[in-house]
Amino acid sequence: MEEIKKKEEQTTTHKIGIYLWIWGLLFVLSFFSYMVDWYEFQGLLRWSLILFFMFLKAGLIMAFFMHLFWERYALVNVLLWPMTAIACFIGLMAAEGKYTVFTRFFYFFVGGQ
Amino acid sequence: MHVGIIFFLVILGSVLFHIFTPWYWTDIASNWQGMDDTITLTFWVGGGVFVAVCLFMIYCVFKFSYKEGRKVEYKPEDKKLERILTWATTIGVAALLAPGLIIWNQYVNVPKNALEVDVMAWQWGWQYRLPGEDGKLGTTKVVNINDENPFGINPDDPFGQDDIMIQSDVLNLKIDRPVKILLRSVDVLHNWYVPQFRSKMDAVPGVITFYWFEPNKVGEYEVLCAEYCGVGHYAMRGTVIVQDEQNYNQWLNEQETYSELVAKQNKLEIEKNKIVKKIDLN
Amino acid sequence: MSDEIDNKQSIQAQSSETMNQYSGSAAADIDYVRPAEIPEQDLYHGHSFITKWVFCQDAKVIGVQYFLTAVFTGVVGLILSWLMRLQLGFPGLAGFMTAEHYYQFVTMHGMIMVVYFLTALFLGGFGNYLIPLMVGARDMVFPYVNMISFWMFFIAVAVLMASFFVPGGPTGSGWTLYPPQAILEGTPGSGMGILLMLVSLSLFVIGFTMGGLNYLITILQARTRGMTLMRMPLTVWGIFTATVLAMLAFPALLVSSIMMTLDKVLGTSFFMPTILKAGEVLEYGGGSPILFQHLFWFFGHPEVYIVALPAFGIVSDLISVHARKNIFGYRMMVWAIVGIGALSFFVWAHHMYVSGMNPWFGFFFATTTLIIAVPTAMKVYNWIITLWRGNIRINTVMLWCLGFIVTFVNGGITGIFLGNVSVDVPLSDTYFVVAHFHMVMGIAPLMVIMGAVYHWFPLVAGRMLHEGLGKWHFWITFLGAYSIYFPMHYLGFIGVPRRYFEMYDSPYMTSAIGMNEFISLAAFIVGAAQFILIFNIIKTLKTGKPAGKNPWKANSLEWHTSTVPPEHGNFGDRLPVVHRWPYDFSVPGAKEDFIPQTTPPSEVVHTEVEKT
Amino acid sequence: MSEQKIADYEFKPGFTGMAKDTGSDQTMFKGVHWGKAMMWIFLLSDTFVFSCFLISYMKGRASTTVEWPYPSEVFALTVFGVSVPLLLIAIMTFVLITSSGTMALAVKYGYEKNRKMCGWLVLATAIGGLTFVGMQAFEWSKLIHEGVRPWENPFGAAQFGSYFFMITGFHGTHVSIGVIFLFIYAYKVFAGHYDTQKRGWFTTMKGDYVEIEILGLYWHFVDLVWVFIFAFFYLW
Ligand code: HEA
Ligand code: HEA
Ligand code: CUA
Ligand SMILES: [Cu+2]
Repeated sequence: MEEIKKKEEQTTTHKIGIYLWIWGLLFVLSFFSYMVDWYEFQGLLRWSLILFFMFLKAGLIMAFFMHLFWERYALVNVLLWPMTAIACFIGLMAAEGKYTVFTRFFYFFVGGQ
Repeated sequence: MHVGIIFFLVILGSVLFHIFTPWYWTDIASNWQGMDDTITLTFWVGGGVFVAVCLFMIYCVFKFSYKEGRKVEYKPEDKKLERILTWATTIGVAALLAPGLIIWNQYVNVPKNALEVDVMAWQWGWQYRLPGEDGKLGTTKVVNINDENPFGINPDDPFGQDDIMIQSDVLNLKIDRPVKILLRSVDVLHNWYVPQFRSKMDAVPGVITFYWFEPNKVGEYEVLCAEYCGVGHYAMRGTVIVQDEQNYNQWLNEQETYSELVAKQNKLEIEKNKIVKKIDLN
Repeated sequence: MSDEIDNKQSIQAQSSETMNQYSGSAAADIDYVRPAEIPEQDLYHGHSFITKWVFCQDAKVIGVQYFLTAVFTGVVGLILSWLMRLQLGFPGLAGFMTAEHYYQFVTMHGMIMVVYFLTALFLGGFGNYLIPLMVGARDMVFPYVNMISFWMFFIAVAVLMASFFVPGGPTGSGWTLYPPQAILEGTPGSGMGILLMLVSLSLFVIGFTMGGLNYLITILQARTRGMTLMRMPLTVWGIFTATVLAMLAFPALLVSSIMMTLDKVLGTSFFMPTILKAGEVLEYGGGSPILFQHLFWFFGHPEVYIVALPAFGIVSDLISVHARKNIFGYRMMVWAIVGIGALSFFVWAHHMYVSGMNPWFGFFFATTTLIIAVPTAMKVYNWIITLWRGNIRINTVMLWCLGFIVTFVNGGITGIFLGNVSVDVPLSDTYFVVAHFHMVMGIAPLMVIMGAVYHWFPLVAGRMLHEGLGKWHFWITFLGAYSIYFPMHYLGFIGVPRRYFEMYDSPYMTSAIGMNEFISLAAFIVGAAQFILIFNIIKTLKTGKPAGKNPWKANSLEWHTSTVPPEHGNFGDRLPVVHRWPYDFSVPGAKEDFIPQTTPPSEVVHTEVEKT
Repeated sequence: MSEQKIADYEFKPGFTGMAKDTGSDQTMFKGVHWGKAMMWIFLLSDTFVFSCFLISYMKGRASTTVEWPYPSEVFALTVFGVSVPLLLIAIMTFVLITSSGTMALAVKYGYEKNRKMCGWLVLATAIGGLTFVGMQAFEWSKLIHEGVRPWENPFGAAQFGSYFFMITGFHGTHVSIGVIFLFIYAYKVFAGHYDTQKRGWFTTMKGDYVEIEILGLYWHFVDLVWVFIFAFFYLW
């Protein structure tokens, strides 16, 4: 058979700067999300900020620390598409939770039709 | 050869069995005729496809069984045929789905004039509660349940006072009046199911579930528990009696309300205290 | 450990042809296949009995181990079903049968058959044996992990079986394990029984994850040269997709098991609302039983396809080989498998139409559920079109395939009844459902397993199973099983609920007594007929006709190994090179009616159709 | 995209590349080590585990009729007489992110075959992880001291305690397993197993710095999960 090439250096390394940047950004974002609590934002603003920082952080970790940004799309897609099932599950369970608490309040507390 | 014949007999037998079966659904006694109709429709479409597919297969077995040197078609794909089949199936499926969804829409939208019935399930039995004159059921809680308050009605809920309590597993219903069944359970899952009414829903502890139907045939029906609930599951039966207005009202008047029960109990209490006092005096 | 490592020998990569030969005139050479991009795999060869047969790292041995363990649990499940049928058909005949026992048997029967029998048999058994062979790998990519995977499964089975012997017996909560009843008194085995069940399931999940990673990476990253994804046999596609489903669905089972264990042991209230038992309020409150149902079915529905998809794949291969014709619409078949797999994560709550969940979900789930019928239908059409104008060998294997088509279509169509929300309302939790899933899961995949056993036994053991016995086995099983489950639908129509220990008094149920007796008799006969197979296997191992190489004249790689049965490392000293799909049967102009995947184009005389 | 080379295979970028990779023979993830592919798929499966936990938590929290405790207060620490909300959690987050950064650098130096740097960074990561576990233990004991139990909770809904202990416990287990492996791998790096391609304990595979990347994937995943737990448990 063909000679197996000695597996050459296939993976490139990246400049240290990019890691330090991301690292710094993660600290900053964590600080911001902590500030959301510190300043006691409430309601929609709080939740959207929390989610925003959360997804940003998660995205940075995945993309750069876990090198997903540099991986080939075949891998990226295999990893991300299944999340639609989770998204569907989340959406429906949120609706289910609301429905449950509605019936509970309605029949156990409010009552009278 | 004989292989094809046996398979053919199996299909033929299935069809004949379906036509001549003595086992089929009980006569319907509610407004859910639509469910039966959808089942019939599904039988026609689905059964037709089943028979067609199997007959085609049997034909192939007859026609193309092994012969040395037979010329075999080599055709990996036929885009057009596949497209036709996909669309035909999609249309068939959509035709089945549409009536199903329409009826489901009726199923989850309860008519305004429906009579609410509180069905309370426990291991292993049923009891029922009907709204009193105010037409409204009082709120309930499992923790309130005790001998004096068998339904766990919130004692301070004004709507609950005149609720009619039926501490037996026999429920009477008025003919042609929609009922909204409100199900609750004090322990595990149950399901209040009357085959003749076609409809069912689980009773889940911790929440209230509902469904509705309109009984339209006078008679006595058996209630089955249709959700596994422990060793007594198979024996958890009840009865529904559908009656005309007059008999129904008569039955209704014999039942006790919550406040009556409380009053009776208080009286008992007082009497008991008296006796106790007497004994004490002695 | 260290001397073991010294013993490890690596199979040397051969280089009879040099690389230059390829790269030089790549375009011109029609036999050209890219050079290998993955290095040769080092294999650990066992020497002692223990390393060769017990803690063995050869996927084929592991496959057989899985197979035998799964069949053992299957026989247990079968015996349990006999006991159940005895009670249902002839109540009171078995004196020891109480309601407690009955429910324990139902539960263990269901769980064993679905998880420990079918899942383990298809993925652990057939997966391990066939994947490396079919994709042209020397072994699974992580043989050691693979070995652990089997032993985890073995321990899981041991724990499960142990629950028969603990005080209170095994759990009797139904295989769906719904709380609150699963962990409350009033349900048999609500003490140790349910705990052992949950532990066993968790072990199963962990063990399966190890195996599943192996299957996936082997298929994705360790194929031989020339083996593209679209040249894999459908068997591999089926097992692959099922494994993906398992990797994504079992987490929900694991999570629900953990949460239920905590509810039971620590008294948390994940699934437990306020509960009144015997006049006393238990120390639970605020939980939601419906949450468990969602988690369970988020696992449970993909699970039923986990047992269906490998069957789809395998039956495609069997039909194609024995009809001597290429599988019709290969691409469509692959897309259908993948599509069914993907969709199966969006339909779970069709098991919960009448569970008291948010009623508006009904619309969503009915629609998604019925959509699944379309890709499934395409598969059915393609199977029968494959038969069309083929050259069908009516042997035992083909018989099982035909039986599969009949039972699967029947069961699938009753699935359409159930999927259509409002039709499910009267039928849910009745024997109609029981009939549906036995037809589509109990019988149809079982037919495929049997077909696969007759088909691949010559490969595993080197001898042909006896055809006559096989035909008897088939006809009794097929006709018997069909007459068990076809009439059973009508019990559901009259409204007989499932999980009823006794039907007695109700008028429309007494009319069913005759049918129940008939069904039970059929079940005894069908069960007993399985011993024909076991007898056949034993007899064949002793005196069977030697199979020789490739007795079915199949194309796929497993039949083109250096030895039959294949040895450790599968392909001798050279991995095969693949030049075509595995379905080149009866190619016009070709000398024989099959062209193995390894035959290079230059060796095929003129063919009209060039298909990869 | 990393510039890789595979004999006679042309890498294409983006979705065209994906189609080509998928349709090619031998491997679908071109140039991805078996172990790394396996870790990715495992993490995908593990994501589903944590998702199911968090979804259950969402459903449980949404449907309880009892007041949910205000995490900001429950998790406050009193330093010098001032009650600082979420202080401990903030420090834990800080520690975990720090260890994530060191891990990322360890992977980088691993690929550069810089044995010393790689080893020290893995060790630093391990110590960071250990600190995190220690602080979590402290947090648990504090809550238990205040009367929070899996089955009850003095501040409100009982489910709070159940979900809290279960989810942080499961995450903590992941961290602890990670820490054990980090120590082992630190030893292996220092001992030069990856330079000499020494075979692993349980496998027949040759040692390779890619194992550091695989471990790194796991460790970053643990960090990733913490991001979600932090958002949903402590801030929400
Ligand atoms: C291998 C296992 C398997 C498979 C493949 C299926 C396939 C299907 N199942 Fe089944 N099912 C189970 C195993 C399986 N099921 C089990 C175990 C249970 C019970 C669990 C329990 O409660 O204990 C269950 C229960 C169950 C329910 C819940 C019933 C209830 O409890 O109330 C429903 C409801 O939607 C359902 C639907 C379907 C549908 C729509 C399909 C479809 O995928 C079927 C698609 C196939 C076809 C449709 C046939 C081929 C198509 C054609 C020939 C084309 C023409 C057809 C038309 C135009 C209609 N199943
Ligand atoms: C794959 C799944 C599977 C299989 C094969 C079977 C097989 C059988 N099942 Fe079962 N069954 C379930 C899955 C299965 N079942 C499930 C999930 C439930 C629901 C449980 C619950 O409600 O909780 C159930 C419930 C159930 C009930 C309902 C009980 C009730 O609701 O009260 C009944 C009643 O008749 C029944 C009967 C039978 C019978 C008679 C057989 C068999 O006798 C049919 C014939 C048997 C075979 C054809 C052979 C089996 C194979 C082997 C022994 C291995 C040999 C193989 C080799 C050597 C290769 N089953
Ligand atoms: Cu109550 Cu079953
Ligand atoms: Cu399903």
